[in-house]
Amino acid sequence: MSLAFLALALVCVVTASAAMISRNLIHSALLLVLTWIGLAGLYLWAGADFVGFSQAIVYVGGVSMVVLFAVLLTRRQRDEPLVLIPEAGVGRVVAGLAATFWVAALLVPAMVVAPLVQRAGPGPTLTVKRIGELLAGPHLVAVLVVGVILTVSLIGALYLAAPVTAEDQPEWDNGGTGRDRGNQEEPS
Amino acid sequence: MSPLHLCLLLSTVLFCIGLAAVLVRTSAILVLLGVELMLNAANLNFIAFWRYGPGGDDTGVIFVLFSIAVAAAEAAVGLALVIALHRHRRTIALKAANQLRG
Amino acid sequence: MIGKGLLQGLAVTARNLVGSYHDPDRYTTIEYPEVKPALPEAYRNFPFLVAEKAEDPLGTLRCVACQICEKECPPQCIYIVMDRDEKGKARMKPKVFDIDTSVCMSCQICVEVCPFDAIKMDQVFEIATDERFNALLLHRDQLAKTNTYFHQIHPTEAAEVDARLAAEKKAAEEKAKAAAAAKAASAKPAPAAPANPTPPPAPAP
Amino acid sequence: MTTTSVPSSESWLEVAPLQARDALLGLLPESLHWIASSVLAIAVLVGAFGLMFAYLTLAERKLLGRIQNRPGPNRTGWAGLLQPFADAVKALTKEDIVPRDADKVLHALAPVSLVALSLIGLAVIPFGRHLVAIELDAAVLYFFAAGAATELSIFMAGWASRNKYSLLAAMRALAQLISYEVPLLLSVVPVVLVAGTLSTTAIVAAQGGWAAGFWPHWHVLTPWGFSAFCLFMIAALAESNRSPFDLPEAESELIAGHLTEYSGFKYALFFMAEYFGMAALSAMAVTLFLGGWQAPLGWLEVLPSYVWFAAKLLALLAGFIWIRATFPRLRIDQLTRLAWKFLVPMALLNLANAAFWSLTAGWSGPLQAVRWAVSLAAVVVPFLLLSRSLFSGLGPRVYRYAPS
Amino acid sequence: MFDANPAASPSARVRKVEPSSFGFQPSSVPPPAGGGGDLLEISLGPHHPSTHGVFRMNVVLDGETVVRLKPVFGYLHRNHEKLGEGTSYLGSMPYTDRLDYLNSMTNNWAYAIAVEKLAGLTVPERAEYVRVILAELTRLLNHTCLAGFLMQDCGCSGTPLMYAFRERERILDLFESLSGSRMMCNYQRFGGCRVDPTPAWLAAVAQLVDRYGPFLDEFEELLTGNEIIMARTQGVGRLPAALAVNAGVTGPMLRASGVGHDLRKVDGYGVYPRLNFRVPVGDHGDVYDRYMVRVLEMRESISLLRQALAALPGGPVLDPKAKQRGLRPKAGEAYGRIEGPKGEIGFYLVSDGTANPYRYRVRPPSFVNLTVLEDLCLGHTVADAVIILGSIDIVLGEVDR
Repeated sequence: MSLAFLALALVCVVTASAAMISRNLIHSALLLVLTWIGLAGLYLWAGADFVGFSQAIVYVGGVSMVVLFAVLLTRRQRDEPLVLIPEAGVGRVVAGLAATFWVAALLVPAMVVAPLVQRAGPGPTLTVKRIGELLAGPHLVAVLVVGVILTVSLIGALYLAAPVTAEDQPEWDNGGTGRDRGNQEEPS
Repeated sequence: MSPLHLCLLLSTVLFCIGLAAVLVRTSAILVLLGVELMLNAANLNFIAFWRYGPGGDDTGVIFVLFSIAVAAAEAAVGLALVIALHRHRRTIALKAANQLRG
Repeated sequence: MIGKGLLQGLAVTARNLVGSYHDPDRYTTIEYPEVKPALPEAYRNFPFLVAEKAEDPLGTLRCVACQICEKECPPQCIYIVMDRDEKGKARMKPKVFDIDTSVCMSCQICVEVCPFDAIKMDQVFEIATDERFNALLLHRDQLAKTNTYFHQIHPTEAAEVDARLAAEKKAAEEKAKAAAAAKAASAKPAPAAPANPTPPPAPAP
Repeated sequence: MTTTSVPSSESWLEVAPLQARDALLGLLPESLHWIASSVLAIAVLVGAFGLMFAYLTLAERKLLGRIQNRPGPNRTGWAGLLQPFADAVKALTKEDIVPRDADKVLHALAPVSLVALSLIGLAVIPFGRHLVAIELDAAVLYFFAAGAATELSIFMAGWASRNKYSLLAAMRALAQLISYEVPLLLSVVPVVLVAGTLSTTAIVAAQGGWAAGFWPHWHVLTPWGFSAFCLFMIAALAESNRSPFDLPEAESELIAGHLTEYSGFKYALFFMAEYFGMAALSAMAVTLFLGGWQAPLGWLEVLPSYVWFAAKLLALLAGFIWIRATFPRLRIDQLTRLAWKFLVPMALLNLANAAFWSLTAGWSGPLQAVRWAVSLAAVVVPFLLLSRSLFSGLGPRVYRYAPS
Repeated sequence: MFDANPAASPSARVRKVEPSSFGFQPSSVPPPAGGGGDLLEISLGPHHPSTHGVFRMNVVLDGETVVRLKPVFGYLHRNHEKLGEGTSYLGSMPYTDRLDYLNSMTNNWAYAIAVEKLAGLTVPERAEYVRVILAELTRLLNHTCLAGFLMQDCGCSGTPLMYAFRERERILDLFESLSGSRMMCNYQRFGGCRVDPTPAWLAAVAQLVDRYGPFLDEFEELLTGNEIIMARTQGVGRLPAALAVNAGVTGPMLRASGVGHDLRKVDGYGVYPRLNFRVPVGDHGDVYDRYMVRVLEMRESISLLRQALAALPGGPVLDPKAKQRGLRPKAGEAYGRIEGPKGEIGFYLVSDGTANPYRYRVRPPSFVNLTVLEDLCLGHTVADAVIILGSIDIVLGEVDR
């Protein structure tokens, strides 16, 4: 196999596992960004330029920002040095890993046994014009649906994340969970 | 071990890392990152099959494009939920998000 | 049209950019060490003591150590000690005349209040020294400069001062001559009248 | 440099860089050729743009000085020519202070990644007829993928220096970058729509030729093209934190923004990244709108193509400096409102305008005038409406005098 | 982007936080009412690049908006008034240059008027006209400098400031060739001026005045119409007329809020009643109005200078009978004030017949105008607070004395 593929694969696996193990949320987010860059490299290696670059723009440009903003907004105190996370109990770790290995045990032999039709030689060439024609042609409906999904999710995310102002504060939710009063005047 | 098998193996490894993270970790954000990783592993499969498969058909690539777009939307909504959760419960540990009320 | 103000602003800066190459009004920098600034005649910096003759500046100082400038100087940066001969009689000359230029704010009040035009404002502004205290305390010998130097730096003012002094001297001489004539007249009818005291020495020429 | 064969018809000046490259590669064995050519391309790019960065800082200080009626640096070397090297030595010799509880890795990684990301965008820009580092099919997408990642570096800089103000400033810088990423990309889409391709060399080729002998086919000379060019430049100003939008380092607020905890060479790296980003965005603007290396007039083709590209690039950079000398700074809320309420709507309408333009390509004679009129109206009318709503309540005032 | 309609003005949106009393210790400040959210407390200055000299603002921010602002100054206090009691009347004159070190001529004139009132001295005609010429030149200089500094706070990288300083240098050259020093002129005396201006000097003033009109046109072309400046300054730091009058604000800042009070018209000191000029008044009282009122005042000063130069009579420039050195005014008190470029600058002197004043009090316009800083900044962002401070036009020499 080509050296490039092995290098990229190594990068992806190492950074992904480091991201998932790391205790500092910011470090894990940034390491995951490295994984996404590795994956974009893999797509370029496979010859799908357009996908590689769109992966770079969407994930490294956009999603990483959303993740980092989310991490910063959910810190408990203002200047918590390390965004530490309470460690999971041993039982949970063992159960999780067991389930994962069980799934892996299912997938890998299936993959090995499957009669895959291989095509040797250089991969298919993919031009932007070809993608354009496909998107505008048979997949036009899918493009519009994805557009709607994106808009809906954007508005939904905004509504969920925006701080709830006083007036639409439901009366029954004044439980003592130290709920942030938002901008409401403190009844002195 | 043909190149296709190697690609599938790599995506399986990534998928399992994501799954392990989802199952083990207690922070909501890390679970979302795990899910994100699993989605990326799936995309890698599509591209692998497009590259080494019988070929002549590019729907795999198109599917990956849509999958990236939807995954971005999903990440945005997921993290909005996490922020809303944080505002309610003052913490993003998954333990706190087990009641349906609130 | 919304962008109009912004475009006008750009036009002004462009005009200044081009103007700075040909219009002297739009290129006002003087590269100091190489090009000395043209100081106006009235420019004043630290004071100096006016001496009549160049060969013996300390001897022919106009200053009579009357200490008016020492009292009037707002930041009190002048220090004068009268020169007394062995019998203790004042010799109307400053033995010590120090100006602490680190305190002096060159406000020329001393020049204004000096009745003898003995202290004038200098135009030397490159007086930086590496040594903080003593070098900035100017003594009598560093302060004394000749009247001709005064003419060089403040020609009109020096001319006025000289004219006034000459007029005063002439007036003093006439008074002295008139007094002498009057004395002579009074001396003739009453030779026994006591000789009136010689007029007080004319103020330093 | 692309490995295409060298047509012999053009003037030898045009072909000189390629012949030099082939001569150099000739020294190496055949197997190393593709490595050597890419290394050579990288070396030339980094060298050329590094030198241009050095003299861009000098040009900026000299132009700014001349605009403010003063000479600008002229003490180091003849007329200040050695000033950039003096600055470099100063930056290198300055002590590099890293806050004690800063995140050492991220703190060092931020400036390096910023410079790297600003530079890799230059790989797809055609500097001359044959001078393009990589001939990519989706070149424009590659350029903006590299640009999008710079936000990460700024976040790292802000977060790693563990300082309340630099984190706040990093947040503001990110808000600005993200809200100007959208109009930047949207203003490029019309060009891709009309040129029909994402490849930069094809876009430049599409702008070749002259209508009626003197009117070049550049995109900027069409109504939608000029509007897209202005939107692109405004967004580019914001992306590279230049004058009306240089909020992060606004000295009147949080002192040096996310650069507060940097000193020495890392601080110089940030500036280098800013200038590279500015140069890369200007180079992309030249490629997309000003006809890349196309000569403005037919008989001017005698000058090699890369000279024309350099001339246009330097003109745009001079524009950056000119704007920095003239305009004050916008507030953070005005800045984001300008992006979302003015630039994004204008860019979307411009997209429709470009679609109309490309559909009516066939019109000729009187219809051509109608086409121009409609396209012009589609730019001017939204501009007036949007700017009026943007500027409600503001405007010059009339002053009265007290009754004496 | 720039909705400047008063209804939604920023201060309306902020939660009402009572302005702090002076016993305010920043670190121990309890979060204001309606707590919640994390308040960020930053201190702008004393060596912050945008404060005009050594001045510090303790700002408590809720997110972006200023919730509480306490000015802290006194870093440049030189005990000016106690010194005044120790030195003779003439000895204090050079110290008045150091009060508002941008406008030494008007400081001198205010002090001279106070002493003339105290000692009952008369001033010859020519001296009155020379004083008006110098005061109006100082007004030009001060307002040009202000415009330059204000635009520097708005973010222009130095261009308007350099143009302003280029013109200021020309005026300072005039002062230097007349009084001997650019900024520390020490030129006025009790009963007139120290040096009689020469015809050559007067010609130079006439030439400067003729060139100043075109410079102002170019300066306004660069700034007044600029949309970004309008966006940054219109509707920011709005000072209602009632608050201005109650706080004792004077000068262009008061006139920008709509109150047409100008001492040159009210007191009619010097020869101002004989010269006709208008007093520009703004209606909104925001930063843009303060800038525009000063620019219009500069145009009035140009016409005033022309009239004064034309009507300049001959005769002595100093009342010969007036004693400068040993001046001992009879016991009593006097308050002399003039319309300085920054507002009403006044000197209150109490004499007990000796050579030194018993009480020597300065009424500094910058200090009094500064008291409304917090009311102007509430509800604005830090960037606006910096601009509002710039528009009040303070000089720390005068604020701290």
